[in-house]
Amino acid sequence: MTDTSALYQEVILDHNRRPRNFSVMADATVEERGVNPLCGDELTLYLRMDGDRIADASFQGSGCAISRASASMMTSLVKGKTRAEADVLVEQFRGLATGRTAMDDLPPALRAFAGVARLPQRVKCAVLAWHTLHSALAEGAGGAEGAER
Amino acid sequence: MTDTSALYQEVILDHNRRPRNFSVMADATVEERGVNPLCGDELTLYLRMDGDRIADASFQGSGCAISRASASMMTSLVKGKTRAEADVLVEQFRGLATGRTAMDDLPPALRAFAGVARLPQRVKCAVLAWHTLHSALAEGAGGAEGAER
Amino acid sequence: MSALVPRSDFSLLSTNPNLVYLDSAATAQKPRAVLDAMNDFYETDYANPHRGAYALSARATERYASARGAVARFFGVGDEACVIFTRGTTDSLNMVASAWGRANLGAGDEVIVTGAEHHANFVPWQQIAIERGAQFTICPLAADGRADVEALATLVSGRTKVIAFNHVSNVLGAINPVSEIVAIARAVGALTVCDGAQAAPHMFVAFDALGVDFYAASAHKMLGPMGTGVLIGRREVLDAMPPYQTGGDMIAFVGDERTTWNVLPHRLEAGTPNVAGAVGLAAACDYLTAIGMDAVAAHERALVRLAYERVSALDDVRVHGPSGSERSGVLSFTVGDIHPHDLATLLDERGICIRAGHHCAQPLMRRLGVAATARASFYIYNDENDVDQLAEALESAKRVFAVA
Amino acid sequence: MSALVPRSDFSLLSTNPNLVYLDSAATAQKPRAVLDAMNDFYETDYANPHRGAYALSARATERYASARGAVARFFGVGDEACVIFTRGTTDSLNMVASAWGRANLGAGDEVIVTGAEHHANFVPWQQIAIERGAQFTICPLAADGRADVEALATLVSGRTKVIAFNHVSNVLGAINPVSEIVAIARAVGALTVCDGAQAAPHMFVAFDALGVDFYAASAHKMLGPMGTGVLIGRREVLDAMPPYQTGGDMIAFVGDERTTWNVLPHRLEAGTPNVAGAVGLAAACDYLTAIGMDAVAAHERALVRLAYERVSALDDVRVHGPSGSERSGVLSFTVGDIHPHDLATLLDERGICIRAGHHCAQPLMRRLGVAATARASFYIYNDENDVDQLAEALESAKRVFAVA
Ligand SMILES: Cc1ncc(COP(=O)(O)O)c(C=O)c1O
Ligand SMILES: Cc1ncc(COP(=O)(O)O)c(C=O)c1O
Repeated sequence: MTDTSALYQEVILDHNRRPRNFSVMADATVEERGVNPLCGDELTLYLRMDGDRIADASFQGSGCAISRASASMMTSLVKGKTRAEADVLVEQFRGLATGRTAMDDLPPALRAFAGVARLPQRVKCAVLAWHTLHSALAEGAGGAEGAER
Repeated sequence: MTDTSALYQEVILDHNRRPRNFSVMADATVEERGVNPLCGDELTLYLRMDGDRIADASFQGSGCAISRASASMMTSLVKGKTRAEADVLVEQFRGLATGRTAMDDLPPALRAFAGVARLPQRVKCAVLAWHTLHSALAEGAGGAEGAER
Repeated sequence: MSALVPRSDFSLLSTNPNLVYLDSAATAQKPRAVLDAMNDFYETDYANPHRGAYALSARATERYASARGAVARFFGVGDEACVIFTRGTTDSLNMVASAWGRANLGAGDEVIVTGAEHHANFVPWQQIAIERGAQFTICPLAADGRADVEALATLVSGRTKVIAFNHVSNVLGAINPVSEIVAIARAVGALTVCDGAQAAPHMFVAFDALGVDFYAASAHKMLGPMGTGVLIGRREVLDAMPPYQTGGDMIAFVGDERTTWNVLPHRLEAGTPNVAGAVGLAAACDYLTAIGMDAVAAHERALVRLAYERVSALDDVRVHGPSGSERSGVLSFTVGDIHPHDLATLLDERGICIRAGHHCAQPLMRRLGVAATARASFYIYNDENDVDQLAEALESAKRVFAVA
Repeated sequence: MSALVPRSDFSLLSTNPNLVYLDSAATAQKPRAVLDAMNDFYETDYANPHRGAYALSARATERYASARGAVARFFGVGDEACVIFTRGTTDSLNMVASAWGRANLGAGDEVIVTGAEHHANFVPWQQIAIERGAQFTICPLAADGRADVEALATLVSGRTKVIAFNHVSNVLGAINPVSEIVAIARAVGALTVCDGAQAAPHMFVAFDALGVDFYAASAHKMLGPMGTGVLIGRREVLDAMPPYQTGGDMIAFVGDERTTWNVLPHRLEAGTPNVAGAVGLAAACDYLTAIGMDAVAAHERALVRLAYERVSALDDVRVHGPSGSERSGVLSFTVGDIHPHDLATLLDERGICIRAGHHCAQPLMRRLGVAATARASFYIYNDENDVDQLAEALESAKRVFAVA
């Protein structure tokens, strides 16, 4: 067996090794935390909104290569997009990760994640950043966490 | 199929129909309650002890034919017996009902109960009166009941 | 009237062709399809779900999720996360009484149950009421054994926090007027907890339309495996209920001092789930759905009507509960002064399985004025011959005991 | 080193000859003998036990009783009524924390757990301590992950009411010094609750000699079915503990206002018991006994020692917990900065099943200073080739991620 992987293609390994936009944003207008309780992935997403437009995006946190590469690409892709445009991307990515969206409908950078659709146990890692973006845009309350006791 | 039964032989049916010693005993020296919580059989056993000897025995209560016939025969058999003699009978009967005692070792009246050994679900009915006698003689605390809440 | 399904679907029944199994209200026999589904899971997709990061575990997780989906459809539940897998009806009802009750009942509050409840829907409420200092009220029964809704309407007040009642009585087969009880409860803001152990196997439950807040059932009474059941709840009440058991994957974050919880359904399913049990229950649901729950209900009604006629026609026999056409497939009766246990043993000598005793419903026995009853119950594998055998055996028993 | 049992005993393993299953600490694969025993029960003796008055039900009751006997023997318990069948370890531990805890813990009392507990033996104690106003104390760990008994000895006081600890850690494989912990607890009159989920599958437990008051285990981790487990207790403590769940046959008398309880074991087993589960667990116990628990333990120690050597020899790999010879068949490790989930996915691409994550032991992860670990665990069907595959796959993973 050779040292290649169906899922860990070079683009994912690269975004994992050198994540883009991996920083705390001092002047963020929205800050949203996302956790994947079963895996322990956690990230904080920072957005600087300029009216309806995402002027800047960054993230911090710890997690696996999939969640990290996904957050890295996501923050790169949504910069400059409007809320509505970003929402479309969220839907597209969720579709990809669950095997519902055809590859051709997607920005090329995201296609590397097509492999997760065959790995239901990793879907949550891949979509965590996107879910968090969705919540941040909806300005809704927290993520998967319930009431503290 | 005819109207005969392996278990319900005439002697059992007769003791059930006309139970012996079926009365409250006003001058009892020992009164012991026995219940079979799963079946709902319940009986109160009355003994009048004369020193170490069972001068009189009677019972009251409701239950199935097996438990009633068994109590009827038991009270008849132990009258006049010493504590030790009665204990031997208790052990013999328990042995019979669970298939451990050979028939020949038993007072003939009890042999009709040999059939219960094949019916584990009815063993408790057959031995209820005998268990209660055992507790009464040991002057121990209640039967199968736990703490009231 | 022949059986609704081939006896050959059930190994135990086909290897015992003369067995007359009339105790399905206690537990139902298993079709091969149910055992095969569980074996297949163990032999092809077995792993701990939720916890593994490999394909086999993902398949186990998927089996569990799709079983939940099948069970949700069977019970008419749109929101699958509101189907909580439990150990059985008793576990489900204890969960509600403990977790909901401890959080919501206080001194002066009232808990109402009916006088016809199985111990599983009676004792947990009695005990939590004692613990919380709440009042425990027993709703009287109408003559046919159903909850007396007029009495109930006068009993309830703003203090009434919960009304727990059976959908179908395990002793009488009486079917409770669920929507009337729900209306009475809603009028005073009380929750409703419905014990569906005897309904789910026999009729389409349609949870979302039923209006109750909680619904409980056992797999083993509906052709499924032992050790599995469901608690179904409306999302608002489930979301507001504290966890019952803690551990495993029901958490979000476990701190040294505080813990936060996962979302439904996980929050209410602590520990490694019984995937095999869920798969078996789902297979049972599929088996029943393939027959059609209307056909199941019609078959049982027809059998029980016939049994009612045959048995109540015997001298010295008292049949408890509603008349034949208004009951689910359960028939409780007493024969002269023959103790039900003796009756059951006599019938057993002929290969007829009925149940005798208090049927875990001692409060109802007191209300019926009996210590015990004999009970015959019917399911999809029973046929007219079973009814004939029952009636003949009862006549014979009367002759043995020289009754009448 | 070949496997201790033929792979052909396990359908899933024999139909997947290339599968390297290294997640038995999460759940074990099932030998055919276990599935056959359950099927046989369903197909020949199936009925509701305790409740029927017919031979079939008596046979089911007998099956249940003899399963209890087999399980009691396996765990070294003389008094069979002290073996309570539950849904699993989580259920068993929740029963003790709730039923015993609610009756025995008050403000100012102290509950001690170790920092290496599975959530199932941590969160229930944390929550009952919060509810009762008791203090919740976490005993520190020695360097090898076992409870630091010296620290424990200084922590305890007359206020300490219970010490809950694992027999074997599910993350580290570390084996706790049970008798030392028991001695410390007894000296201050505290009860001991031992989580045996990871010990019972792998060594002879000898409950009566162990000295703990309660012991919990899960069938599914010891070759048995899902949905079944045991709580074993000393008779005095079980007899003094109030019932956890109520209903069904666990009662003696159900009055309108008060209820009295049945005797052990029934008092602590509410509802229709999972006879099939008990039968399956008993079959698993018999299967293990036939191999011999000493042979089981020796096989696993040998495999894990080998795995420890191979894995810890890799650069940039950190193995957690005690050295190879002192651990049960569990190996937790981290490889460079590769996230354990990524490692597990990479290994899965080669058919190797390991687990990655916090292993339901978040408090321990904090103490180890990691977010997650990868874990390989070994059982009787594993062999030396499985260890080779694991080691090779880890080297390959390092190359993919370009670590070191
Ligand atoms: C040490 C330990 N305790 C408790 C548990 C919980 O067992 P279950 O999920 O079977 O209830 C496990 C396994 O998950 C465990 O490894
Ligand atoms: C009406 C009713 N409720 C509850 C139960 C309890 O169900 P289980 O024993 O499966 O928990 C039963 C059956 O025994 C029942 O008939």
